[in-house]
Amino acid sequence: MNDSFVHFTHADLLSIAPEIALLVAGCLILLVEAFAPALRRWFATIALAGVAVSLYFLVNAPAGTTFGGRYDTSPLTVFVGLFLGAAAVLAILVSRPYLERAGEERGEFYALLLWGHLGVSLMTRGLDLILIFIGLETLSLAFYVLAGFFRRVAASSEAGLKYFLTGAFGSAFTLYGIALLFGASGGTKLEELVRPGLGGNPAVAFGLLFLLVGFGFKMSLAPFHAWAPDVYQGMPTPAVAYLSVAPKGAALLVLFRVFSAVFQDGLPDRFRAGLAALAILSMTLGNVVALAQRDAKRLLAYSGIAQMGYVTIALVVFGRDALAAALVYFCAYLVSNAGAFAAVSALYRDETKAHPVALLAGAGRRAPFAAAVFALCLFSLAGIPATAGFIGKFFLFKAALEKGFYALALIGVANSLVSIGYYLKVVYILYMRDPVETEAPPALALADRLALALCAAGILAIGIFPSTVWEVARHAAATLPFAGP
Amino acid sequence: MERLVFDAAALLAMLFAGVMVVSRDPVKSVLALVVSFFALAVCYVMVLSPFIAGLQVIVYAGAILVLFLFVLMLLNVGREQPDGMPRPIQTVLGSLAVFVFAGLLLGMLRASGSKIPLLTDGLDPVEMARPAELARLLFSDYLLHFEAVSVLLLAALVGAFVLARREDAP
Amino acid sequence: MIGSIPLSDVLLASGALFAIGVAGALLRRNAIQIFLSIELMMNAANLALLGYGAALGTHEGQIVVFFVIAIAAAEASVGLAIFVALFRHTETIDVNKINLLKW
Amino acid sequence: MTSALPLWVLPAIPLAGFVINALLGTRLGKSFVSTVGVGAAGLVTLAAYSRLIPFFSGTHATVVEPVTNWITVAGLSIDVSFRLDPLSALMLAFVTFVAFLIHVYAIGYMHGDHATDAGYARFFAYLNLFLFAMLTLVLAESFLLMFVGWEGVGLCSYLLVGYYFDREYAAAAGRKAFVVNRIGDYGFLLGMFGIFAAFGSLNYSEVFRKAAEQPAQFSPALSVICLCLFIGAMGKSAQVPLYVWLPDAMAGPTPVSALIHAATMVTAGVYMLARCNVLFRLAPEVMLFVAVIGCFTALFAGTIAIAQQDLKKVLAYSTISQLGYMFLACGVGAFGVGMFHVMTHACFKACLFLGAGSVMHAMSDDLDLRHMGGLRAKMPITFWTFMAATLAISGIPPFAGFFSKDAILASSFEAPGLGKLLWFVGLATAGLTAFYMFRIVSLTFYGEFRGTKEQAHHVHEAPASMTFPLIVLGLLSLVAGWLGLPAVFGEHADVIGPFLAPVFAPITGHAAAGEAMPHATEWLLMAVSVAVAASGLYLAYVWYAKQGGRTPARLAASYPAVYGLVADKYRIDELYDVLFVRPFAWLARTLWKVVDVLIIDGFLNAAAFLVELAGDFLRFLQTGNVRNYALTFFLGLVALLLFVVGAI
Amino acid sequence: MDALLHDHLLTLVVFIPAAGAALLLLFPRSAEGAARNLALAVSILDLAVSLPLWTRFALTQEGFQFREKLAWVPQLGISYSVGIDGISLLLVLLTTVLTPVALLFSLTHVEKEVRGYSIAFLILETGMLGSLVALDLVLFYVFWEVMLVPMYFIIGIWGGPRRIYASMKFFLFTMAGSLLMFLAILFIAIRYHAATGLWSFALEDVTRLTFTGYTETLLFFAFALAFAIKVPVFPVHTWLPDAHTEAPTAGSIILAGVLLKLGVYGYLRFALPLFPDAALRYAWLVGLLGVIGVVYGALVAYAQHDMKRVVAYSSVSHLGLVVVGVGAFTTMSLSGAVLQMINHGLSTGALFLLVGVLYERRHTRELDAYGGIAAVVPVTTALFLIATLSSIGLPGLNGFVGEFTILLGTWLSPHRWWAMAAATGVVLSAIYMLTLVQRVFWNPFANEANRTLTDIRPSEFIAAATLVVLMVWIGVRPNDVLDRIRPAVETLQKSVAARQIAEAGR
Repeated sequence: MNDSFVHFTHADLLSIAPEIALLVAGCLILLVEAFAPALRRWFATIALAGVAVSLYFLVNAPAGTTFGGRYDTSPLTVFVGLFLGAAAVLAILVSRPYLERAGEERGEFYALLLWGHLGVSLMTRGLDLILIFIGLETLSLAFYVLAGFFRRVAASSEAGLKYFLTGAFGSAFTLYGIALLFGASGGTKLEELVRPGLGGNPAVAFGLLFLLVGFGFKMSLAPFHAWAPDVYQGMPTPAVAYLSVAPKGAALLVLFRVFSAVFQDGLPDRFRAGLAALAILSMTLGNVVALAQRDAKRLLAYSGIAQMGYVTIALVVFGRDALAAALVYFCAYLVSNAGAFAAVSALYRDETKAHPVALLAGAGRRAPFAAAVFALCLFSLAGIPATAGFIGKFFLFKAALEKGFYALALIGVANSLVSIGYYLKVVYILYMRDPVETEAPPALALADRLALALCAAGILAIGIFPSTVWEVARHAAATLPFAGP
Repeated sequence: MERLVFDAAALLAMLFAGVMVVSRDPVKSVLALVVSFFALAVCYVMVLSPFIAGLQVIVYAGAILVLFLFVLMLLNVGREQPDGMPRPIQTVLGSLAVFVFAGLLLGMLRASGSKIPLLTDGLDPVEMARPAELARLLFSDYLLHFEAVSVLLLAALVGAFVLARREDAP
Repeated sequence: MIGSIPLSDVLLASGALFAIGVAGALLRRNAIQIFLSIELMMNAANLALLGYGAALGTHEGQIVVFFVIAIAAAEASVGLAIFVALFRHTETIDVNKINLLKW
Repeated sequence: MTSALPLWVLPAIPLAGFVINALLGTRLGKSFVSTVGVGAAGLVTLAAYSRLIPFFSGTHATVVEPVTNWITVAGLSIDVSFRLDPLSALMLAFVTFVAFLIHVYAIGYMHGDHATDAGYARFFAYLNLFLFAMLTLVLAESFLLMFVGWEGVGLCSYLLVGYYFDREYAAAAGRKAFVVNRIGDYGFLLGMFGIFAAFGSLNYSEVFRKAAEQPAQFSPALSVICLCLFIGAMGKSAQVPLYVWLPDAMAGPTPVSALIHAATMVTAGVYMLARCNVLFRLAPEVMLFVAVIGCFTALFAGTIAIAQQDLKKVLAYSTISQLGYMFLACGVGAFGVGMFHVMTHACFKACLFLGAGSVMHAMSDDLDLRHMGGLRAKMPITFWTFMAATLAISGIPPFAGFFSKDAILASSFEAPGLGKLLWFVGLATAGLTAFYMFRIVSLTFYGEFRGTKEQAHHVHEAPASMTFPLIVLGLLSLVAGWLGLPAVFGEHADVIGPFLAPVFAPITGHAAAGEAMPHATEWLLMAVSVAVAASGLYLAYVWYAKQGGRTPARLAASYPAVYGLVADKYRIDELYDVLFVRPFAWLARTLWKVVDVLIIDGFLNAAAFLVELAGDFLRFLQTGNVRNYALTFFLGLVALLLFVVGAI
Repeated sequence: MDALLHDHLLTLVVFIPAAGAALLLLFPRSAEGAARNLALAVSILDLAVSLPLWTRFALTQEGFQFREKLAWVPQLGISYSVGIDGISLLLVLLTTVLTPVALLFSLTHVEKEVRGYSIAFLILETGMLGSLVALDLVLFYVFWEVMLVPMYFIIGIWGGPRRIYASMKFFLFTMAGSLLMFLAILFIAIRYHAATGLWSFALEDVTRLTFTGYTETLLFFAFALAFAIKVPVFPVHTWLPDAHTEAPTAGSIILAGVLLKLGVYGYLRFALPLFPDAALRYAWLVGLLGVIGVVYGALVAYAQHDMKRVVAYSSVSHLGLVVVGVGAFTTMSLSGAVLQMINHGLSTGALFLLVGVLYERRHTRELDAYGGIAAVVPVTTALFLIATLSSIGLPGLNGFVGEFTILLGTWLSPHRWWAMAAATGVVLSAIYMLTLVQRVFWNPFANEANRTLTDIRPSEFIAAATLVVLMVWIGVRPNDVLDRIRPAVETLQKSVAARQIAEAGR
């Protein structure tokens, strides 16, 4: 019992300064929209500034925990925060020209994006199940709305509905899982999960599995993936660029945290096998079905499902090194996947219609830069060396092989081969098919150009000089709290 | 005695939950759920959470479900009509899975909670039910959560505004 | 004595409600009814939380439920807004008929 | 010897000629080309004789002149070095000379052939290239260098046979020549591998020295090696069963037939056997095989020659037949005699071919014997030289062929084992030879002209550039044999045998050739062979020159099957077509269409297709109905629960 | 500058083309002529820079020369480690020669997207050179895969009618092999780490590892499959005819000239030293597949009626012979195999080039569309004939020396029958190549459309003549090349032998 009713220290404030910055930036945008609509061209700038300030505070926050051990400011969260921030920056950059083209340049889009980002941030930094859940819900609510943002477009509204219904369904399981874990551990803090024998409790097993499906849903891990293609297709592309990257990373981190808190001595065999099954199913289903896709965004959705299959291998392998590998993988995935969506956003003229891949025919000539970056992103997703994607797979498979998961690694590479089929198909359409559309596309906006350039630079930088990102990721992963030795 | 009340309320809640699920008429569904939530509120009281029970009645049954009802009326959604397209896979697989799931879950819950009475170590039930303690926690240990929820509500507000606003609004 | 309610009763009730909610979510076609079922699932979780909280003698269960109710309210507002927005296009909220996006 | 021309200059001269003509010939015109081409041949002849004359008059000591190292890898070290010993000297002597004559002849021939500038340049360039290769072959000091020449002459043969590349049969014949030769080369290659494996070297000096010193050690390996080498020789020297290319090779210009396919290249096989005599003598079973093949080829080709209507074809089969003789000689161990026949054959067969070329020009490129007749009067020089060569090949004394052929027959008669049989077959072949040779002489030069009016009008004697070589070769057909008179003419009558003897020095521990046969036997044998030849000659004269071919026509009509078979060359080409060519093509096509396309690609495409198909089906799981999504989600959860928790 | 040239020669050679490609990126897309000339200039510059490798190469020195080693990912011991021995020296030079030749040919024939084409080619060159000089497994793998991408574009954008199928097949086939190799590389490094506590992917380190039989076999096959597909060895060769046929001429030149060699090169450089036991245990398989390749490739080549397919299958046959030489593993056969790689690069490069000369004029590669054109295009005919003769191993030209040393070396190994079987290639190659020559250049003039064929142009002639000169040079003076191969081959054999002794002692 303290004297003051409200406990609040300076460190606490500093630690949530990044989130406050995001919140403020979002509010500022709304205020500008309400009172100075003429300044709408500055929305993106304000949003970027908000993210920048948030990242500044994030990086400068003292390492440790705050709010009585409920909030994490360790290097791990800094790393993940930077990753999320990068995704947000890319999404915002792409949003500006995208919304302009769509004639929907509204402040709410940015505000919701920022607040969704805030939610993800809470997910990754919260060391308390309920805080994680609140973060998850903040993210979800913001993105339910973003999915249906184009109210004029039926597909967008439908995406909103589907995302909402499945998302709420998944959240209910997450919540029930939290309840079970709470019942078994007596608290909502993750540290309370660190208790000998807890792993053998059936209620805990149920709770963990509920959490797994809830966060697996966010990761679009098969068989919890079904929403992703539809939602990606209907959702405004910049939001997809964010949604397809950041929450997935956050969800995996949460799973890592919870599982390593409960299972101090490594994953039980059944869990490992179950996770491996999810990984294999996800890779295989994602890749095989992606082969049959005709819509660029759906294709990328399935590709994302497959990619999550790969990265789940890290969870199977378990341990800090595996987490480091997953972090590197996510960095690679960020630049490649966000880049791909940025390219999709830049390459299609009509934002409100479908995005058939066939329409990209001849894009290599019409929009050489965007097409080149798109191709680079696809090669990276396919894991061709000298790109970031290769580095991601390199560390991932290394981690798997080190722990003796040979079959998983083999299935992984076999799947890579399948995936090349559809990645190359897109490249083929970009460069080798005669165009159906003869009209020259609008000149690439500066922001698009910047986003694409950033992604390309990221892909090549990670691909060619991976040692920095690996070192940082390893350092970050070493601070995973509550994990066993 | 308490157990009897609790069980009766719980059964009632389940019963009306069942009605809610079975009913083809969404309005009836909502109303059934209102009843179910009232019964749940009773259960909440029985598990030493009168404050939450109040919230349940006020917020859930009173506000949220009314909102549902309102939207139903607004959209003028009628009874669910059979569309002549039976979906046996969904129905059969779904039911089957629910049964398996319920079996597993209930089995586990029964085993994990059967021997434990509520408040075994003789804590004061009155103390448990006092909202002041809740408030204290809310503004100390759960301060961050509280703030986070405010953001969530803000986002929901803006979101609902975005989606439901009139088309000609800027 | 109030302590005479065994935890298992609470949990079983909660589990049953959850299962009923799942069944509703899977078997109903009306989006609003599906959403209602999901609300029921969340309430089932709430009941479990309260039961656990009481059994453990902590207020945390109630705190969590407090937040959940707030979240549920927010979710309801957004969800219903989405339904309304979609209804303008489709004139229905029967999810069997909402399948523009598929394959 | 210090001032002597190095041996490497000899092949270098025609090589230079080739390079100049190949690069510049087309642009600088025919007279330039002839100057360079014939000049190179003349120069190399002079150069060769500048080495040969001192050699003949000297001690006949073997000279080896290393030039440079060519290939060094692991244990293999191949020097480019040239060897002058009696054997190569003999070859060098007639190869350069005959080649020079044919170059001269070719000037006139190719002018008459209305060759374009490019074609003319090409022709002479190839001829020079051939000379280069042939000299390399002859002068090489190692098997590998010989192989270089060996393949080189094969290449030139291919190029020159296909000289008229726009005629399909010529192009096909060129290819056939090369391919069949390559089959032989396969044997040669394996033989070389065997030699290297056994002796650790490919140099003649080393290999032969080791073989001669330790015969017992190498003998077992040598059977296979020699057999392989002989396969090489079979290909190059057109022995059964690899003879089929040579008749077709007549599609080339006639000087080519004379030079390559009669006088020089085709005898390379015999030369190789003679060169390797040390090895072959250590493999007696192979020797026997060589003799039998040679003997059979001689008879077999002789019979075919009887029924051919194409002048050059007859000559081609006669060449095969004569080559058979040479192998017979080698097979019975009379390598020197074989080489002697090589030399005489070069003279008279070159003469015959050149005569045929002359006739061919006169007949406007018509070679059908049925259209000729009575050319004796219009082409006297051609006739007389042709006649001289015919008498030589028929073995009528004192023409060249008599001595060499008689020596072969005598050697085989002496040979143990099958010797008498070989002798008898050889004798019969001699009769055949005389018969078919006189048949063509009769048909060509005697009787009435049977061609068209235009042809008759056109018939003329060849220009001087063509008749000059004819005359020289005609004379040689008479005198060349005198170098190797049989022992009955005196102790030192045989010049060539003792000259070559060092090459065929006996191997220690192996019996040298048996006792010289009694003079009486020798006389008798000579008489028999002369009689047989003369009767063949007479019969042909009577049948074809006197009766105008009535009897043979009647005979042919009485035994149509036999005649048809012989006239169709025993349908060996057709047999090979059925046995090898078609199955080869079939196999090739089948492997491609079945193994490549159907099985391998089919499997892969099917795999890819199945994966895609799976995708096409699985995508329909994504029904668009959100309830289904919730169901899959839930089913996933239930499955996980069953799997993970169900086990606890 | 001198120091740069001296200490970083290999780096320069490898990255000059990439730098050129980067430079080209700055060009406007419309500057086609400039792009073309710049690409050619860059490749010639690279050739010039690579020549000192030849002259400064120390003939007697064992091991790698021109070494450079920089840490790349120090935590995992991945290094930028490059160096060459005789084998890579020759292949590097082959690459730097063939790239300008291919680009020179392209000067007149590539019309669309010249800039992109030039960029792809230069990146491809960097990829090839990089894989030839890399002495670190990861570095090698990176370059190895990087090659695929530009080649995919070259086939897919500038290729023939079935280019899409061909490029996809090429990519997937090659990728299928190399992915397993990727896992194997990781596994090796992990084993090395387990054994020494250090991370390293450097060849010199990981070759010190020994594996148990079963593991070694699996790893060996993972590597061997990747290389076998690239070679290609029967039965994983079917990508090659399609890729070769559909690629633009310059692409075919590079594919046949260099890319295929990388398979054999990889086997020699990595698979053999890393897994000597498995390699020798399965030498029978290597030899058998090589022999099958020789015969099968030749037979199927005979059945083709597309000029490029004939040449493509001839590559299967010729590379089969190289594989036989590798499998026999005698000094002589190995030297021959390396030499034959160069030879095949030159002769097949020239053949593809000359087929390209005809194709660019007539836009068909069907044999039946030609016939008797020797009179119309005499110079092309002559060059084609020389290339053919080189290809079928006529003494005096380069092909013979390689063939002979391989076959003789194999004969001297315990596998005499391989030599016997593979030597049939001598006959078979003559059959299909001469049939090709006959049907295209000889025979009666068949098609009036060919009347207007123009003979080879100066730029094409220079490209082809360069190759012909090299063919003659190697044919006449093979020692220049063999001398450089010898130490490398001997080192390779020694290392394998040493490993075997170590194994036996274990």
